[in-house]
Amino acid sequence: MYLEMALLLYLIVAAVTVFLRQRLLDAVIIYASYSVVLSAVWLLLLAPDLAITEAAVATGISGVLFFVVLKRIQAMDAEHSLDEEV
Amino acid sequence: MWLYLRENYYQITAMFLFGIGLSALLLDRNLVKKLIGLNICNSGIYLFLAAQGYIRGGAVPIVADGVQLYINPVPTGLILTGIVISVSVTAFALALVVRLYKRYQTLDIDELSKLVVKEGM
Amino acid sequence: MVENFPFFSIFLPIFAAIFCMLWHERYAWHFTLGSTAITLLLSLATLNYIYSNALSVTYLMGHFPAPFGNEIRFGALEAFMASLFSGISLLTMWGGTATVRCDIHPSKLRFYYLMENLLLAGLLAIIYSNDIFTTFVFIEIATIAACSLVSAGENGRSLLASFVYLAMSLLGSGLLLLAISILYSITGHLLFAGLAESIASLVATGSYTLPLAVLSALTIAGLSIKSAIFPFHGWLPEAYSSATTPTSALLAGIVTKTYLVFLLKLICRVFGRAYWASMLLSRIFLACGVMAILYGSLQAMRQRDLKQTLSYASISQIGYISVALGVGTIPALVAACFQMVSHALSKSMLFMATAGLAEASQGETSYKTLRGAARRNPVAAAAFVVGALSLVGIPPLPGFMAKLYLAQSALASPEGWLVVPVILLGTVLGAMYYLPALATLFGSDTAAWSDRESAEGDKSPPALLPASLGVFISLTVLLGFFAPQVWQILEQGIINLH
Amino acid sequence: MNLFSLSAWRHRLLRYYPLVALSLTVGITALLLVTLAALPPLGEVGNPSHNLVSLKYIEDGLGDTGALNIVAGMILDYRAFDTFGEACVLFTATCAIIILLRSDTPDAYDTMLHQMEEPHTNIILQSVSFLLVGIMLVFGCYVIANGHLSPGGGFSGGSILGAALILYVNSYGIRRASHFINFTIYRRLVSFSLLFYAAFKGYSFFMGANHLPSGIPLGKPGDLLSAGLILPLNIAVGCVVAGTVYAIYVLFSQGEMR
Repeated sequence: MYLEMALLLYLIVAAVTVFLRQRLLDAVIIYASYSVVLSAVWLLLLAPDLAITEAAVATGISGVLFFVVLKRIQAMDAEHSLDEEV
Repeated sequence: MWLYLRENYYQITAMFLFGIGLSALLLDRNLVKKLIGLNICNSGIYLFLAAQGYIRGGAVPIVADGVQLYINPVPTGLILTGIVISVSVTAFALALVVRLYKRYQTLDIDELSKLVVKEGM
Repeated sequence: MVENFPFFSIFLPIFAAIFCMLWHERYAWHFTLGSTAITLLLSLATLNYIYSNALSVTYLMGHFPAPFGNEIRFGALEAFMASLFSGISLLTMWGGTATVRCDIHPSKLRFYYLMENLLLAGLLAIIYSNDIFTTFVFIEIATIAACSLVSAGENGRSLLASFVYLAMSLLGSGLLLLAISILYSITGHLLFAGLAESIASLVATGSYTLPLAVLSALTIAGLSIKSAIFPFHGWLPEAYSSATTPTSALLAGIVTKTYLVFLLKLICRVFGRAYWASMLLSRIFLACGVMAILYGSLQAMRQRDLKQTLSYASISQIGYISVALGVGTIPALVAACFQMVSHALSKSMLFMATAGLAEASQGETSYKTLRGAARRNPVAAAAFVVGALSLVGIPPLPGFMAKLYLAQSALASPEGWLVVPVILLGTVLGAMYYLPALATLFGSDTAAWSDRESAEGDKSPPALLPASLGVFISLTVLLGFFAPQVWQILEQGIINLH
Repeated sequence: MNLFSLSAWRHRLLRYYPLVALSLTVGITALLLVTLAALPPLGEVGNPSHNLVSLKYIEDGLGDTGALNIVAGMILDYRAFDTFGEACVLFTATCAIIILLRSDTPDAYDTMLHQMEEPHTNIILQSVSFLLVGIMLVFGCYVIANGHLSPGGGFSGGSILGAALILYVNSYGIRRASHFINFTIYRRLVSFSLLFYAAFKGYSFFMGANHLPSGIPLGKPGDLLSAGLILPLNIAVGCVVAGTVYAIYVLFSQGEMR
């Protein structure tokens, strides 16, 4: 009972922190942790199909994609600073 | 009021997540934060749907002998579809964000709209 | 045998899309053309079979009957809308070949046609489906395909317009999904048949009144975001004016109408007309329609670009449809369908005519460069004139018939005092932004323009565009003359919709 | 979501936009919380959503579909049209990403990106992935194959396979990965599995609609090869998802799938 309360509280806290954090990398990391805790909540709701799908698909694909987009944006920044110097 | 809160804490969390995700989507100026807000908003809806399918004392919907009460399998099926949809839509939106950043070097939607209007002139 | 045709017409575009992905790029255009043409023939055959026997067929998708498995259901209205949408998709795709070939990167052309196939499949599945969650899934397909078509132009403006369009559409389908989950939690059904009876029993016993009101408000809000009804129309002008012209012809013609057909099915089949008329929502919907007519026309007058004018004009035309839906009686709903049909045809024709005119004046659609474009491309100018006159509401053309039917049905209902003056005002405002557009097209050629023309040589538009514009003109004129027959088809569709 | 054609009176509107949006969101959330009070409580057996529809899925699920996992039986047999739509959503999103990100004229920017991407021989990553990739592939196939017996299925198993491929690309570089999966192989894999999925699902829809027995044996519940069409469909969906995950990752990180 209190485990459920704790996990759900974490979900809300993570959602608000993602909204408040200025740095993108923090927001994306917190969103990935939000998604992992959500897949634990699906287990508490007796839906194992959802837990494995959320963990593999939601965290596995969209979480990784957010990181790749950030890496690509930093790569573009590096490429642009290269242009300015030349 | 207190009993109602103790009773349905899953649905209440779901509605709070929906509200937080919606406000992030509308208020935040960074495109990536908007998409994260959209994902949180969708997962709030799925949490509400899953809470509707949950039965106290029910078992996981895998047929096993000696089990009388299973939980409702329909919301689980709907949310499975929903999760894959929100992932594929987020991937497409991120592709748009990458192309926009490649062209305008900013993720802020106000600056983007100013740059687009200036480019149009 | 004919009852299987809608099932084929949903799966055929998907197969064509997969073949576009698989085979060489050259065949993508042929696969799309073939599959859309066959879908058109299938839909017309279904319409003929359904209308002559006046029935509404329920087709099981799988082995399990109504409340358990999926099913699609088609009556006269769905069959007519399906044939109209596949017809317009065929004409815009066939006519816009040249414009698309020069706007879009050649290696991406294959995926552009693939997206058009998937968009048509999604729209047909939304029209035919008899299950609320299946419609939600295919709404997502139509949304991604439409946003990808808008962003295929790959200039900065279309990318940002596509992102705004996608974000607002996802917000709309998020609200729709929330409404579906509340609906499921109080009724336990997902198919329209089960939903209708459980909602009727809930309304009769008066239980769950607040959730019912909230979920219908969420559904209406979600669908009006997606079909750009007044307060949520922000994405439409940018999306339509920045996309390639055949794409905006396709989107303006059929995508927004599909969500309104789905809303019509919800009103008639799930909520029931009596419950919908008693709700405060239909009054709000009517008010939004009135504001849309005025706001769209006023904004259209201020634009200096032809595609911007047409986009704002389609906001005001969608306003007419939501006014008719707001009134809610059977003649009003049939008038709404007729307005959808006439607007889909005329607006697609206007955008295709703009493509022709822009091609004759170096691809620019602003009023300055289009001055005197009528002489350079007479067929496109004729199509533009017919489309403009139809939407302004000149008697023999379908636009006038739509407004006439709307006025007649509104007079019979208590809101007549508000609707009829708004229609007249809308007609006047419509004239005030279409006539200047026509004036610039037929205006005098500026000297600078004519010699640039000779220097560049007369770039005659390829044969496909004038041919498709000719078909568009004949369809519009035919629709104007055969309006009573079309009215009977739609009326039979609406009556046996529930 | 501010409207961005910046005419004069729109500036005044934009200043109030955050206030309007925040009050709108707070209003909607408050309305929904009030609606929750009227909705059926959590976990009661008598809730309206636990009606004849869900009871039929639970009781006749094993008999009609032969799948022990009632949810897999429901999404791949009772409500198969939704899952077919879902596979099409995935296919649409991938093609939309290919339109946007696949740069076929590798201009200077992309070639520079490739040098940056080529992983210098990172011993730690390579040795870890040497162990992990095999196990992940086997686990992914297990999740797909047992979709109808235990939780899992095409989508989650496919994304586990995709994750294994991503780990391999990250540690051994795209040149070695493109030996066994490049754009042509990806295109054929996704197209053939989607064709297979559409053809078999279309067949069972067509048979069901015309009230003909589809003649697919359901097998003994609990066996690997039971539950009629569900296993081959799971495998097809697994291939689609694995290909899609790999393609999306490579298109995002390198913008080019050789």
